[in-house]
Amino acid sequence: MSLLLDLFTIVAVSSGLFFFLAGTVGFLRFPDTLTRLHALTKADNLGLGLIVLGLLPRCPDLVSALKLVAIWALVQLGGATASQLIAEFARRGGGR
Amino acid sequence: MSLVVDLFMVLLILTSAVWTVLARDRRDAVIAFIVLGLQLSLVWMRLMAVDVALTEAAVGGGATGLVLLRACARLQPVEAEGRLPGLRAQIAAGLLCAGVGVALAAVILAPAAPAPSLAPAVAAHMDEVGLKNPVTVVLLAYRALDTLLEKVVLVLGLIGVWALAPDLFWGGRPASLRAASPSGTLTFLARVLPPVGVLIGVYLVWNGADHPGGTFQGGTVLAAMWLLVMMAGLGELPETRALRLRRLVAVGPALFIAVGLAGFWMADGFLSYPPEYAKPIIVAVEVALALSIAVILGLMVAGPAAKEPER
Amino acid sequence: MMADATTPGGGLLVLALMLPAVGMLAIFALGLRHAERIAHATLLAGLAVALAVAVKVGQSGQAMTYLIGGWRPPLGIALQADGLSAVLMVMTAVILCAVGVFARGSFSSPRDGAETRRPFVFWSLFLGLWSALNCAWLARDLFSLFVALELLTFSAVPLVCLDGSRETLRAALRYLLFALAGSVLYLMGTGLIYGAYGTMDIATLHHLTRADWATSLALGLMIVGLMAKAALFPLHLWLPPAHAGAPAAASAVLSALVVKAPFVLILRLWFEVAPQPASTPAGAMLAGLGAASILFCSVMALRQARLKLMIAYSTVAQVGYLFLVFPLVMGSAAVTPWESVGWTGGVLQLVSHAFAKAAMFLAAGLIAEALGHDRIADLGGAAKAVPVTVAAFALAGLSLMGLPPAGGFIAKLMLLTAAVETANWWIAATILAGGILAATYVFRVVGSALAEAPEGAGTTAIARSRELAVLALALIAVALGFLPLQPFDYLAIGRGGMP
Amino acid sequence: MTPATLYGLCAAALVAIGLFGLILHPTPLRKVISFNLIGSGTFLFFGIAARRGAAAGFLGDPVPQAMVITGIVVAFAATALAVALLLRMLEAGAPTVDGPPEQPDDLSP
Repeated sequence: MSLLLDLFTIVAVSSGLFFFLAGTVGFLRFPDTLTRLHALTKADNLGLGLIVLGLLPRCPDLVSALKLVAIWALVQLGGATASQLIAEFARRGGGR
Repeated sequence: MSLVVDLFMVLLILTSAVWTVLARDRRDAVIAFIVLGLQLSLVWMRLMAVDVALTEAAVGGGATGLVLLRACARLQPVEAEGRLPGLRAQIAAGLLCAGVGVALAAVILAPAAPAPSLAPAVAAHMDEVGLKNPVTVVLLAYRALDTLLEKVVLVLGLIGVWALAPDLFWGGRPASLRAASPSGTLTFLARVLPPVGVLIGVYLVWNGADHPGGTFQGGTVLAAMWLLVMMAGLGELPETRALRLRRLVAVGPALFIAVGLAGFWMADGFLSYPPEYAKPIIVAVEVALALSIAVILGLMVAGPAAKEPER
Repeated sequence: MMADATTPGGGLLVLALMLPAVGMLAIFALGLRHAERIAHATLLAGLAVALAVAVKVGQSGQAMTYLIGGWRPPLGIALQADGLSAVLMVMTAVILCAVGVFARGSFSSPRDGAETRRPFVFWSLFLGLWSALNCAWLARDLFSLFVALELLTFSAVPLVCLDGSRETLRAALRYLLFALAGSVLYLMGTGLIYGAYGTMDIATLHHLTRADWATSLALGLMIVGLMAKAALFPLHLWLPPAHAGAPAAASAVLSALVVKAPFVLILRLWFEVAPQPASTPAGAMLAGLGAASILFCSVMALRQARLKLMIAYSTVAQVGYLFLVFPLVMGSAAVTPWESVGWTGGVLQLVSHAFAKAAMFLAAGLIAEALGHDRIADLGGAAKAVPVTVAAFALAGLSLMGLPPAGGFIAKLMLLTAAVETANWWIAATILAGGILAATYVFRVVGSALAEAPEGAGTTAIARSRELAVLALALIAVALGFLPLQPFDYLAIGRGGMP
Repeated sequence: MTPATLYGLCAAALVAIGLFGLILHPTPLRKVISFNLIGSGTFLFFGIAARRGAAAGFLGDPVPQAMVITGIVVAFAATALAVALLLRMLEAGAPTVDGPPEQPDDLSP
């Protein structure tokens, strides 16, 4: 059982890291603001989600599990809003 | 293995630092500085100083970054970017700074053995205070005087910022924080986030007695929520002459001093706490301080009065 | 002396620190018309506390100690008033009281009850400054002293640009940048000290410090940072515009008191923290920079057209004298530094300059108010318009030149004696040259003020109480000259345990 | 080499880089940012001392950690004051008649 959980954690966290990596590469390589944002937010939200998912079975109690989920939800909210704002700014012709 | 991660971290930090200094555009420099602040808070985690990591992220990167970004926005149309002076001056200054850096590095490489520490002394007296977070014990018991005086520094700093208002505007509202064209997204965030943020801020203060967290970290989160509401245009900053605002600023330091002086009668003297009530007293002081810090940080970001007071 | 336990009456030290802070908070929270009244009540109470501390220290012949929260250093923080601190506290309280009387004219709240910017900012920062100074005199912990320096910076800088003109804002910004650079260097030094010795307590460090180069680097960083704050040549550039731009009441406090705090800290680092005997070349270097301050800035003072700028340059020159003490004390044959003539002379120079310079700046402020300008060349008629003020200026000038019977005379004579005793001839020559230069720039002003008023120049009447406050400061500066010409036992109180 | 030593060297480099900016940058805002860099390096020195002083069951000496928290807050207040000051200076407009000649933003001595 614990071996299975360990395996689950390893797989989930590694794939989370992969998405972070992909998002970063996209951020660096994509040509304009909107596509960069796309790369960042999509990959990071998924990446963080997978890492949180992978860590959940390791939580000692329910409260810390809830905290982890809350962190994920907050980052979702923050990331989504920030990228919306940046996109609006970019569309209005600001930035470089 | 872990040292490789640290080495990578150091490289990232030095890149941000060099970029902060050398960037042509001042906004690039500020963004590099904010990135540096976040990287440094990771370093503080690596150094096992969670309280400092939280403070660095909230105050060092967050609040300072916000002040600098606002400055950029207001400087952009007015002031030209400065250029670094010529190569010869750069080389001379570079040599001087490198010398200082090498001397400091040499001190780091030859540490005192065994490393001196007050940790055992801190641990020996923790029971007398009754809290479990050693950093909070140092801040509010052993070195409470520093913490108290630093609150006075914050109030003086706020007076200093306010003092820059033109005479005509004294007592009026600071310049509006509202974004030039408030977007629906920001308004949405400003409606959804503050309840959560306030909860987190209160949690950080409450938790600070026994676990990492405390007045600054919590107070900064509260300030951030306040500022967010202002930026989205959901509220206006109060007039700087408003007595309610003034009292919110003063309540933390005033309560701290009052508790300190009460120690003359109730305990062993200034800033000592009666052992059986130490924890509730300290938590009460922390709550008041967090409130004051939140208001002071928000007002410092907002700047001096920029409108005539309303009649 | 180790701070082992709180001594009787030690609570007074806490009051000295906290009273002004409470007054500042009260002004902030109550607002409206109360600012001036709260400040004056605080001034009276604070003066009483300072005098009580000085009397108690004198009576017991021992330093007063207070352990904050009952925590013993190195874990906790100790406040301690030795002879030197007690003298500095009384000096601060007396000068601030005189400035408080003076400032009633310029920073009164209007009668209609609305709060206005200048009185509010002036009185609240004035009290903040007092807390900061008392903290600098009393704290015995390197990090608490850092906080004291920051308190000082935050209260002093906004006072510089109280009138809001672009030049004073520029001066204030430059002052702030210098002060912050100084603070961060000081803090870096304390960080290295903690890394090496695991404590910030000065009395504990006194027995621990080793003569290795890491300690030297730490102390060097701290002293360079403090030099920038004390405006020692060549880090003095910020001072003249800042002190000249501030309103007279603020200039007096800045020049008389604020620049002295970093110097006193250097004194403590040098004699109480640094491994003894301290390095001779470093002492000679500090004295060399002091001598450069004296000569260069006295000449600069001579060349100024505006009275307040001249006085500000004179401050840099007079602070330079303080830095002469390091080689004089180290080379002396006295058993301990505190028993040497050089040490007493240095402290006396600090105190007498504080009174004289406060009097001079306030006098300059009154002259400017009476005549409507402060151009030295056009001061004619000042002696008729404000005779008491011009007399006070001249008396204070006596002290700066080092002419008998003023306090500055005794101070400079002691420094001169110590220089001859330790065969530092170049220091003796500098002291004499500085005196001649000071005489020249003071007489230039007095001569101009005694001249006839130009045709049609109007004058504004000045309240007599303000003139008398200035005169009182100048008279104290002179009266210090009647102290006995020998190492002064009071200043050595509390140093029993020091080698 | 321990992580603490490595980050100590990093702190020394941060101080050097910040000092370079503080000395050379002509505009006040960049000087303020550089001051913050030096400050960050300085705080790290305290952090190194804390980490090396781990004892009595603590992973770091809490005393210097508490000092850093105080220091960070003071540095923020200093930054806010400096920024308010430089913005006000730019708004204050032209200098008065007998002021010194205009030098737009040069504060270096």
